[in-house]
Amino acid sequence: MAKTDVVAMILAGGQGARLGVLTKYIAKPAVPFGSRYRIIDFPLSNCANSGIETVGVLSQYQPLALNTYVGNGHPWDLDRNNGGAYILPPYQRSGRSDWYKGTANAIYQNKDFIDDCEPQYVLILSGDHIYKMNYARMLRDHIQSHADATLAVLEVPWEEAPRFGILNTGADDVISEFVEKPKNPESNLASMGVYIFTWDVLRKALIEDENDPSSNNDFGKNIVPMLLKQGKKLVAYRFSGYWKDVGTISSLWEANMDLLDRPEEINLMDRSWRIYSRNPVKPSHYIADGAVVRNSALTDGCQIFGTVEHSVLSNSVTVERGAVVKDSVLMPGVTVRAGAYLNKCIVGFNTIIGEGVRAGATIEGKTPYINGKICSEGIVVIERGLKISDHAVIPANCQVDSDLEVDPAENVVEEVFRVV
Amino acid sequence: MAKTDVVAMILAGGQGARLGVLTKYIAKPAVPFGSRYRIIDFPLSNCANSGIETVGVLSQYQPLALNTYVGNGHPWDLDRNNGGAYILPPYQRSGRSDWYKGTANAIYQNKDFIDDCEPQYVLILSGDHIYKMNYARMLRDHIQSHADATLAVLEVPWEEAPRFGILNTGADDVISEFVEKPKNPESNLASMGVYIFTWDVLRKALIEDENDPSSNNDFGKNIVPMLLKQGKKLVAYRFSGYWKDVGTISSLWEANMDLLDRPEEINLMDRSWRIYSRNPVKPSHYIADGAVVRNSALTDGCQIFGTVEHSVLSNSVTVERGAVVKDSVLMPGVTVRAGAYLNKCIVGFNTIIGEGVRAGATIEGKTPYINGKICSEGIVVIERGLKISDHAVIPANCQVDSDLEVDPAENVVEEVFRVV
Amino acid sequence: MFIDAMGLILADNNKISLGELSKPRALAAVPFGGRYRIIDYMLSDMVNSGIKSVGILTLNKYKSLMDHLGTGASWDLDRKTFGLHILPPYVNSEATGVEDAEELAGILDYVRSNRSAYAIIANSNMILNTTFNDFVEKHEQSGADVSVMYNRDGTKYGIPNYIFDVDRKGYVKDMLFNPQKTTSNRCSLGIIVLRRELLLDLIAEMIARGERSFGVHAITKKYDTLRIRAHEYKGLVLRINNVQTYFNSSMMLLDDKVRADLFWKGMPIYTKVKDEAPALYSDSSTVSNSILSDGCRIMGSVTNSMLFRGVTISKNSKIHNCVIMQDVHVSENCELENVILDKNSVIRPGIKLVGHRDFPVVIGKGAIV
Amino acid sequence: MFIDAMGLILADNNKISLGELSKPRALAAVPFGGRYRIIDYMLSDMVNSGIKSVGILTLNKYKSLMDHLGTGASWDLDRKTFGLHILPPYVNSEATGVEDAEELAGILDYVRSNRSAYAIIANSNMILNTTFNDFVEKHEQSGADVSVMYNRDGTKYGIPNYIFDVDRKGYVKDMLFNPQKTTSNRCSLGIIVLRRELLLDLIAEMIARGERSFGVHAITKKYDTLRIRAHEYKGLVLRINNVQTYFNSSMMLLDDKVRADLFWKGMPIYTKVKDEAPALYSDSSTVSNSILSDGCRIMGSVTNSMLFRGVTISKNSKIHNCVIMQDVHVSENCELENVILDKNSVIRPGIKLVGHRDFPVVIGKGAIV
Repeated sequence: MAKTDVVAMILAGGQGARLGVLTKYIAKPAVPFGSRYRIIDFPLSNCANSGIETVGVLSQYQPLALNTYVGNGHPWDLDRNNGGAYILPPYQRSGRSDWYKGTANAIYQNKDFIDDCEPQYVLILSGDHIYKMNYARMLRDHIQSHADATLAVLEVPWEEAPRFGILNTGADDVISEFVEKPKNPESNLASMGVYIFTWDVLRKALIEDENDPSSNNDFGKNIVPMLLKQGKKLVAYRFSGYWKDVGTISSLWEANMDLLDRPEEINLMDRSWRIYSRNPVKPSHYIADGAVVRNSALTDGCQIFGTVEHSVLSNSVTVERGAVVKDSVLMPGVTVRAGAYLNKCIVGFNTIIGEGVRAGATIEGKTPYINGKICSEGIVVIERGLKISDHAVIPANCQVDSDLEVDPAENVVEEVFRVV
Repeated sequence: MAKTDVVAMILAGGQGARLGVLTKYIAKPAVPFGSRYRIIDFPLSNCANSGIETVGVLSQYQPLALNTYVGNGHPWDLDRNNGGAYILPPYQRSGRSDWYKGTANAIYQNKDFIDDCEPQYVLILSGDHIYKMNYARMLRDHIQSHADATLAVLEVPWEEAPRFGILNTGADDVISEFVEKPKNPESNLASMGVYIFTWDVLRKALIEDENDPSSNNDFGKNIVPMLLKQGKKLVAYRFSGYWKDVGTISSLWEANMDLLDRPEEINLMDRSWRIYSRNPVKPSHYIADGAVVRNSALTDGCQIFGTVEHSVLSNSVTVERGAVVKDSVLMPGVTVRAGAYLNKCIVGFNTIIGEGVRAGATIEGKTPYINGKICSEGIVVIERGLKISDHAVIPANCQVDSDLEVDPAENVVEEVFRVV
Repeated sequence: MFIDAMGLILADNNKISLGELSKPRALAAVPFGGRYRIIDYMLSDMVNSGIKSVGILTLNKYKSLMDHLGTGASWDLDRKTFGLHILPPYVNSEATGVEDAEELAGILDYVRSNRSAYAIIANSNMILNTTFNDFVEKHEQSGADVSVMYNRDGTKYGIPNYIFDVDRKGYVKDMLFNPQKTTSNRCSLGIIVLRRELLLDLIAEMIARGERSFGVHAITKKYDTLRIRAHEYKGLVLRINNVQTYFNSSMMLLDDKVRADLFWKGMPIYTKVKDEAPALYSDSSTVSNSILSDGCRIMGSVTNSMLFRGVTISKNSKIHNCVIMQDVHVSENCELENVILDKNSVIRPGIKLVGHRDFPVVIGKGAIV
Repeated sequence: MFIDAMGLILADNNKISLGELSKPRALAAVPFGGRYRIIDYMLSDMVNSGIKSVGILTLNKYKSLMDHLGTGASWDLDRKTFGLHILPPYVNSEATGVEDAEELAGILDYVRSNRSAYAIIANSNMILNTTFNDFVEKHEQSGADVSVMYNRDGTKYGIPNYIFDVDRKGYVKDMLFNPQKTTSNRCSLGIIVLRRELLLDLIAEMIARGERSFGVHAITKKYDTLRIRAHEYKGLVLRINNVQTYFNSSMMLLDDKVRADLFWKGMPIYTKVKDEAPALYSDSSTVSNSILSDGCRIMGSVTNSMLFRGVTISKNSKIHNCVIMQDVHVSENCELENVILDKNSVIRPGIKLVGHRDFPVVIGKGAIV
């Protein structure tokens, strides 16, 4: 590996349990988003566009899809001979082996990897945020302010501040305090989970944190407060622009809808800051005679014979004649059979919605699939690789999970396919 | 990932404890070999030359060096968009997580990866054998003989047969029995640890084996006997040519010496079957006025001012004036200071042999470093990243391990460096 | 299993002009079918056959082609050994030290440096999705010197065409170029296979005879000295012989069956990755029977048309029976019918352009109308 | 931090001939220093400066160069955006639709398509290991239009040379080409930096004036209208002006200090990976004060020499003061002194060749002696 000024580490290890069946077989960062993308395309493309060429992806939970998706790194120009993208799983050392405990522990376990790159700075990123950001500018500010750590922050509406990790700052945006979800926030600067550390400072902190058995080994909860306590200089870097944590079903749905309702905010059309993705190698999409497509995003391989309104369709989605898809997010390879009606549905890879199925926020009824923990605002989530029985009815706030044991009469899953 | 006829899986997970300090920080397949190579270059290059483009590398123990060495797969032309080289570590699934148990379990845990490639055949390889082999020919025979599995075999001298897994065969080399290290061998056909399986046969066998709690989950011990018992057709594929398991210090040393004594056997000069490796990016080597280099293999970045006889030097080795290196294997970046004398030594990455050090098979003496378990035939093994004190004496069969607690008077380790 | 063959694609063809469309670029680099360029089809066919070494023979005007092909990564041909090579016409100027290039010597060098058993040589005006495994296998079994692919299109797609007469055993006994009348409807697809060693001999002979041009039909015309087997291809083939067939072939892709044969047989057609955003349809869009690509922004009406990547159709504009290439901007209140708009052209507000189905209006690359 | 610049390397130079060595290839493609070709040094300097976009400007004879550079992967320049581009002389024939190529328009297109702030332009006859970060930074601070690198070699390495006179502030006030007498020993290294926008203006002006050649010194000669800052480089530079300087420079690499400056400063010189076996020395080998490369098989005696990859020296042969390029085979009982053997040449048994230190014998590529 080549010596480099800065190494980016993307935390992609968590299961993302709040995304329910969407992360049953794949890690959260590999979940499709915005028609053409996976969530991890955003931090990876930001790195590529910022000129950062050594990127470690810390994976642990179901890394196969992520591993094959990132692959040789080519789509993000990260197939470098020196550097590039590295998948970093937990491993065994002489005499011991550990799974990653918290975010800080994941970095701690890979400190040899970072040391090998001999960086001055380390950029810590989350694998589940949608935003475009020039990390090179943030790094420039970090260097100029002689900070030990720089935390990207976003001004959030005051009323939302209690939902975030809030940074209280003094002159020159120097951070005085970090408060996790404050009831009475003193500031509306929310941490975005994007950190630049001077590596030797972080290195020491990680070792100290690791030796503290009471620590959760978490950046927000442990590392940042520890550095503040030690009097290190932590500076806030103000970011303005679109940013969204897509850790829940409702935020994932909202972020998809934002592409349609406020396309200028994330601005995927901006050719000076492209979001790269692994290409599905499908032909251009086709819209048939009699089809209606409005207010929607479509990509390669889609074939639309029915009606698609205010929806985001990933590649190779087929909507048959007479089917209606509204306010929905359909992942790659989904087929909506003739006469089906979907409203506010998120449908996983390759699932077939049977003929005449009625599913979504506007559908009323009682079924064992209703899951208020995962779903809200009426959104229906359907697992990948299913055939939903023809004419099934799936009311608001359902999560269709093939592992849920349901009475045959109430079962809407006709078949479970293997999905590649 | 693309559909492919055959997927190769390289078992690179073991610690390789019999290589002692050489595998303290790196997995066995990443150990340097033959001046320009690492052990894993041989199976990877064989795959590339056989036209196999999807290769999974099953790593578990200290995978970092292996991970960064394999990297984007470019040196082996395995930086493919569809396929290429994949590092496959153990991982967590929804609700469970396991380290690899045996060789068969490692493949079992990655059956999703293999399924995604939709192969008809799976090639199972070891990460610690030195040989050149055209797997395409073996596959052709496997297909033509309608075998369920084909095992590559080597005719070994009868007296050595009790050291190997021996296959008893009938007509057309159909295997009737597999005997691990037989005292009275009925055959001299030794299994090389190179298997081709028809994937659906192996898939079933792996699941069955996994459900057997008494199994060691090992190919040789469990899978092959199980298939024989089930009456499957297993065929031996006779290989002739150089083949060596380099799992011990003495076999590693011997295999290196074979390159000098019998270069025509492995024939690294053969341009129709190149062994690829990751290039160190160093200048051509330099041999100074007054130096003596005989009967040796050298590569880029070496600088020789002293005497090198019957030795294998990896890149960037410096041998200072008056130093003598005989019958030795020096790994990348080793420096032998003026007046030092090495005989039958294997020296790890970047270690500095101090001035006037005397080490090796011809040196007599008693020290706590003597380690008959790891070393034999007088070979001395020295850990990577050490400075050996000037004028230290290291007698035959020593393993210099910086973690060994020794009396200061007997300590030969002056300093421990970090090695990238 | 994959075949042991190298590929050679002739990127240009002196006998074919697509007017404005082939003026700024080689024939092989002309955009076709939404996301693709003409060469993508043949190149993908070769890659899907397992061919790992493809040489592209160029005449001139090949900057577009170089830009499109790049390192070959999009076709997984960015390989250490072999992979994709563009053979410029002057390639051998240094091999011989002679300033006036002899193309054939360059091709000879390239073919000689390969190790494959067979060579497949193809023109680039045929659009089809196939693998050559069956073609090569049948050729191998037959013992013929050369096999050439044809179908039963006869002369109906106009000139240029090469019509084969075959004997009872299926060997070529006559080849007619643009015949007025013919008793055979066997029309060459411009794709041949032969042993690489034989190809070397043929090129060496051509050089010795002072010939300077190289091509598929320069080989098939040797039917009196070589045993040339005619191999019928029964799948879909679109022929690009001129602007009319280009336009018609584009329109044929709107047919479900044609698209199914060309794109959905499981063998992907690869092309350069552009990393465009998804296509965005506004509230005011009306689209029917059309192919559209990533990066399009549709605010108007699009019917019976083919839109390449990054096309903008503004409000109140109507597009009917059009082929609109990459990054074209159609302003508000335009009406376009039977028009081909080349890359980067701009249609200003309120413009109306109407061509005839058989004589589409062609607007050149980068034009502002 | 890395600099925001693109690179342009001129692969050839009408004013420099290395005789037999540059006959079959561009100057930039001439092997130099064991594993390398001349261009590897400048290309690595650029890559080590963080430049991610390099255009190679060629005259003709650039097949060797294309083969050497491949996809650019060896320099990590096989990138999706930018990376390595070979600009053939005819590159713009399609941009203008005119058959007779205008090189400058092609260069203009290429430079325009880039986004870097600065452009570094370099000839390829200088061998040095540096980064351009300091050069660009000083240029930025100075406010000059152009900065040019020089050292104090004066005219001692022969022609071609460009000698600068500078004013008290360090700006070029005169430039002499191959002067007989000079008051200055500031000799151009043929490396300049300027804002990309300024380069675009300069090229556009050259086109407007009907000029057809482009080069570093075509820009530095504009010292009366541009503020051209002279930047002294104090590290090691080897100049390849002719066969004699080529041979001397090769021999200089046997000096420990020269090697230390060129190869061991921490900035690697990249080259095409060849995947040769390690060098093997037999029982009968005697080697001293020599550079040898992978794939060599040494059974004879080698002194004061430079051996490239894959060279075989058979038993009882003696090599002294020689430069022996890739894959040369020296048979038994030969004696060679002050000889340069180009690639693939074969010396038959018992041959004796002795040149003079100042007039080495040169055996051309592939020759059998």
